[in-house]
Amino acid sequence: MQYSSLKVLENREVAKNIFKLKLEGKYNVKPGQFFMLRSWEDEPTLSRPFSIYDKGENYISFLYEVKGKGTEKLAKLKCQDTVKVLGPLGNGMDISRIKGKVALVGGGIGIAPLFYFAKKIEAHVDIYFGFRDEVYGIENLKCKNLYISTESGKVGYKGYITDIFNPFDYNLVITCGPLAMMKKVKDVCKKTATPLYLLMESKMACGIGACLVCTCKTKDGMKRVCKDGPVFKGEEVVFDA
Amino acid sequence: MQYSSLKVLENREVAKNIFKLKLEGKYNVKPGQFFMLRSWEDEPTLSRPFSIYDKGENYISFLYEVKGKGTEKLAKLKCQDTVKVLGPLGNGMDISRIKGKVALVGGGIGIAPLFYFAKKIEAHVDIYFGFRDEVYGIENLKCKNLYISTESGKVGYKGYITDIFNPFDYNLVITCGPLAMMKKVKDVCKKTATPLYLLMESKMACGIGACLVCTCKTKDGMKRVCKDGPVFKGEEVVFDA
Amino acid sequence: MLNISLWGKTFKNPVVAASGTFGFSREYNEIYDVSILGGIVTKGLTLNKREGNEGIRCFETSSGMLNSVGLQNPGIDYFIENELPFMKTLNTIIIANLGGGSIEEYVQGAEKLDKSDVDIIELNISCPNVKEGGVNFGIKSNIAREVVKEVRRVVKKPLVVKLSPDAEDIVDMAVTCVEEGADGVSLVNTFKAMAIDIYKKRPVFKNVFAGLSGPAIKPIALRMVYEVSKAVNVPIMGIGGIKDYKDAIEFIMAGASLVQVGTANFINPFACRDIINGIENFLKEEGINSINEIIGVI
Amino acid sequence: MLNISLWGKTFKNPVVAASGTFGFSREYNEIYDVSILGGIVTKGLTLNKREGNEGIRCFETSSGMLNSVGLQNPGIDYFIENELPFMKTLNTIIIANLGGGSIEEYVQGAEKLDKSDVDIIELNISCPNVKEGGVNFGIKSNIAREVVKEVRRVVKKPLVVKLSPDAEDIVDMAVTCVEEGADGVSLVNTFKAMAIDIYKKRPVFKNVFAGLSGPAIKPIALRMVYEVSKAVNVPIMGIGGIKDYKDAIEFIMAGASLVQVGTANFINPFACRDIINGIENFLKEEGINSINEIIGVI
Ligand SMILES: Cc1cc2nc3c(=O)[nH]c(=O)nc-3n(C[C@H](O)[C@H](O)[C@H](O)COP(=O)(O)OP(=O)(O)OC[C@H]3O[C@@H](n4cnc5c(N)ncnc54)[C@H](O)[C@@H]3O)c2cc1C
Ligand SMILES: Cc1cc2nc3c(=O)[nH]c(=O)nc-3n(C[C@H](O)[C@H](O)[C@H](O)COP(=O)(O)OP(=O)(O)OC[C@H]3O[C@@H](n4cnc5c(N)ncnc54)[C@H](O)[C@@H]3O)c2cc1C
Ligand SMILES: Cc1cc2nc3c(=O)[nH]c(=O)nc-3n(C[C@H](O)[C@H](O)[C@H](O)COP(=O)(O)O)c2cc1C
Ligand SMILES: Cc1cc2nc3c(=O)[nH]c(=O)nc-3n(C[C@H](O)[C@H](O)[C@H](O)COP(=O)(O)O)c2cc1C
Ligand code: FES
Ligand code: FES
Repeated sequence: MQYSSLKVLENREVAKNIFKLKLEGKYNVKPGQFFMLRSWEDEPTLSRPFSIYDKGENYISFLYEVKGKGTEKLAKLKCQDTVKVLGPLGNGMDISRIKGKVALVGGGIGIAPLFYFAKKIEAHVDIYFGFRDEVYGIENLKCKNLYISTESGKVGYKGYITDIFNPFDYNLVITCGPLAMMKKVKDVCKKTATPLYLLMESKMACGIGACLVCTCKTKDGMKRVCKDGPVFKGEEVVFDA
Repeated sequence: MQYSSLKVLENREVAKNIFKLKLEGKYNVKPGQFFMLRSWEDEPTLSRPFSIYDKGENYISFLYEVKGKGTEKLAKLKCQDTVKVLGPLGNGMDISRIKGKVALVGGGIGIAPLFYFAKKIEAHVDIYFGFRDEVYGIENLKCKNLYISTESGKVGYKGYITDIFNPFDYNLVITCGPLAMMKKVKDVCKKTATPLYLLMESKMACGIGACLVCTCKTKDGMKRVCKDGPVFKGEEVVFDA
Repeated sequence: MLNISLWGKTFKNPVVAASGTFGFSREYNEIYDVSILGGIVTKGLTLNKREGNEGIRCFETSSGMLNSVGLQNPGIDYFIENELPFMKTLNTIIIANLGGGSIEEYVQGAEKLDKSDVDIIELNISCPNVKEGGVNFGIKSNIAREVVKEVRRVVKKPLVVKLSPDAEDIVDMAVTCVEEGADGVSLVNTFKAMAIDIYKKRPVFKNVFAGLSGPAIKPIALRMVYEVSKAVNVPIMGIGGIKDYKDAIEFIMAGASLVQVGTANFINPFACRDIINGIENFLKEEGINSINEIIGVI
Repeated sequence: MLNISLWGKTFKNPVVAASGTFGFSREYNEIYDVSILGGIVTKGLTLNKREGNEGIRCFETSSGMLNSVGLQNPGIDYFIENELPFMKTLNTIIIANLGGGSIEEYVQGAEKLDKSDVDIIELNISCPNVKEGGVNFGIKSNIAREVVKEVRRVVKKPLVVKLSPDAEDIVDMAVTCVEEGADGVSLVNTFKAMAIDIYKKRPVFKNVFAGLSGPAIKPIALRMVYEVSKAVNVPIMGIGGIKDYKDAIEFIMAGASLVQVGTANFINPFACRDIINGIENFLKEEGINSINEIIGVI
């Protein structure tokens, strides 16, 4: 983990309100890990967490959706600007632990971390990505089978990705996206007893496990998404009503 | 007075830490008037006052020194960016009231408003500008006599401009600069009984006369620099010890 | 849908310009037509003209500002003669903010304002009591009680008491004011705060302390409004760091019938106007028919 | 030049990491060597393990944040066994922050900590008193008095009481704590505040209220430190919104011997380190030989 100022190599709008940010830097990163980013001085007060989307020899990249103040400021970044970056953070997953036939189920911007999972295990992975309307972030995505759904019907299956996803065939499922989607995935995986990993989200302050504001309820008590997660076992997480 | 978003036509560093900012807009402005500028959202909380430095048919321009947070943000402006601008503000001076031989005595960035005075009354004005080291803001400056001093001796007289300024010859003196300089100018003008106008500075919040935080002590009580000033008669202002 | 009727008056919307930040409304009226406002509170008025404080009066802090104006104002007689007539030409509710350094001064000021054309009197009890060596009237409920009681005696117009967040117990303070006949409370005034010039090794302000306002204080002010609204059943004007319609709606949901906007006017001269429009849009988008439906829904 | 000797201990500089923002220091130690700090305050500890609050625990505000962690901690025994040994390997002063829901709980926790290897105990009295239906121990001096008295009885180590800015009278509160034997006071804790989700029409936090920290509160915290420093003659740890060396020096000039840095660690993970360096440079540039020369110069 290190705290550095990285140079922007690219910051491009790849779909409406969806940007790809490429920063110069050499890192060892596991899929599911994230970085705290900050391209501003005072406001907003806190830095923002973003999952590793892709990485190369000399760069790391992120895929982000513009939601509020922080991402609006990121969206203004130009080449050569610098961003303060803390990371890599979180547990992430040892790829060696990922065996057999794997399904990655992502919804919306939740696909961002899954891209890097796919890259690492492309040989034995099927992908299920659901979008609202526009499809993004799948450039250079390699996998055995790619299933796409859009709520608008613009591309692929018209409806939710969970409508067409069946865990039965898989040895492992990894999911990231809106809470409602992840709950649904958890439910179906329970029925088929398929091992599941969830990538949880939470508002973060320190990002490194020191402040306890980012907790998620688990069977073993409150756990820190930033340190004990963001990758949690499906059966571990307790979803509130 | 109006509140508008103006487009940046130019924002150029003309000397170390001194920038010229040109904004697109049509305004009627009197010399000595100023605008409240803001090119940021939240921080710093308050907008910043800057005197009219020059104006053309379709633009207004400012000359500013980078001092703190606000001016640092202004310095980052690029062409086509927008700035929120409130003004013109303050009393300014009716040029018709400026008669006879006039001396403009400026120190440092205090020369900014005097440039526009000079432009309006170039036929009968002498200029005394003092700088620390570098000389700036005098491009296209027209006047009868131009006296320059630098503390470092880099250009012109080595020392303070007040060392070489004598109000005796003038019907009117207008001054703007560091407090110590303006006090000195006031003292010498008192001796020669030369009418004097001072351009006062004060931290501002509203900029339009509503909040009373920018007051300056005068013989007739506390007056608002932003509304009753920034141009004050020499004899009016009470300098605290 | 933004109309609110209080104290026999109709506010066309809940947005009121806060005392001391809007002068006597002439200046902002040059930027936009301030008649669109629900109401306007005057600069703090005292019986006699005051020059206010010397030295620096303003200092910026993170998302806020400190002010030490010190009640500079032309006096109530001058106000009634020279400022009020103009304000009465505006189509909005005029609220006179009354300050003072002693109970007698408050009472005499209140008498004059009560006879004038102002619609409402807002009693600012966060003034230092000159008789008690500068101790603030607004800290202890029993001291505030005396001021409110005496002022109420002479005021027939609606009387709103403006509370200081430095009160020892803001809820008890509000309850006390209502017990003594306040028709409403407004809160909060600025927080007692300070800044130090580390190079000069001395406080930035001559008076050492100054009042903190602006977005920085909003979360605390909102909490206070919420707590007070649970304890009193008079209308509340919510104040403190409101900078946009979202902030305004938070205060309204917390129990404020009206909101006052102060420092935000400096951040954005159109702040009040933008907040009014923002509230209206919010209500439409959320399918709420009247602002009254969300006052104190929390 | 940054050394400060207090309570028979030497702090290598006045910068201390604030409770709850620095965990048990393991995490920040991965980013930089935290032994450079003057001291480290642990996350608030209670006699028994606590899970803390459910629901959202963090919300951002202008130049600040609200938190509602609710004293999640592994309990004092676990701390002493599993965290303290690591902390003791650091070359810095370790301060245990003690919370509790009743006087007995405080006392039992204090007894354990007093027997442990921590250097100093910081008693956090801004906890809700579970016995009195959640009323905060830190609001009224006479309630705080009881806690401090009982804890003091069992603590031989230096005992610092951490004050809440919501105290009715912060100066009286500090004086009371010192009367009951506090060796120092630290202030301020977070301000009681709130936020509302206007779309869901309900408070953001399950507990309604949460604690405000960060640069927003600095001017108020600084004022409180200044006022308290004029009233007590024990060392003070100044806390509240300190984000850079200038803020730290303001607190020191206002009377704090040490400063604690909390939220700023989130804004800049190197905040404490940068503040230490900044103070040193400031002293050099201003020709000041020792930090001790400027403590309370205002
Ligand atoms: C481990 C982790 C990894 C992540 N990875 C990614 C990623 O790869 N890509 C990505 O795009 N995102 C990712 N996120 C999410 C991302 O961090 C957030 O979207 C981002 O922090 C939003 O910041 P913002 O300032 O733009 O929006 P904010 O202003 O923080 O707002 C975020 C959301 O909250 C709502 N909101 C804000 N204020 C209020 C209010 N007062 N009342 C009600 N609602 C409000 C907004 O409407 C918005 O939808 C990740 C999060 C975590 C925890
Ligand atoms: C009517 C009027 C007209 C003006 N016209 C011009 C003009 O034409 N050109 C121009 O350059 N300027 C002009 N000024 C001055 C200009 O407004 C200020 O320089 C500007 O507001 C500085 O803003 P800032 O945010 O950059 O600096 P700030 O951060 O506000 O700092 C300004 C100064 O205060 C000091 N300071 C800041 N914080 C502290 C602290 N905590 N403790 C001690 N000292 C501190 C800084 O060192 C700095 O020197 C004018 C001012 C007025 C009132
Ligand atoms: C410059 C200034 C002057 C003020 N003068 C007064 C005053 O005369 N009387 C008063 O009751 N409040 C006064 N206030 C307090 C405001 O009315 C308001 O209560 C406070 O600023 C908090 O609201 P805000 O955060 O929206 O500014 C003043 C505030 C400022 C910033
Ligand atoms: C996330 C978080 C957790 C905190 N936990 C504690 C705690 O357990 N005990 C305590 O005494 N103070 C706690 N505090 C208060 C801080 O120690 C500090 O007093 C307060 O945040 C003000 O300082 P700051 O503005 O520098 O953050 C916590 C603050 C934050 C932000
Ligand atoms: S964000 Fe601080 S513990 Fe997770
Ligand atoms: S800045 Fe408000 S009166 Fe001058």
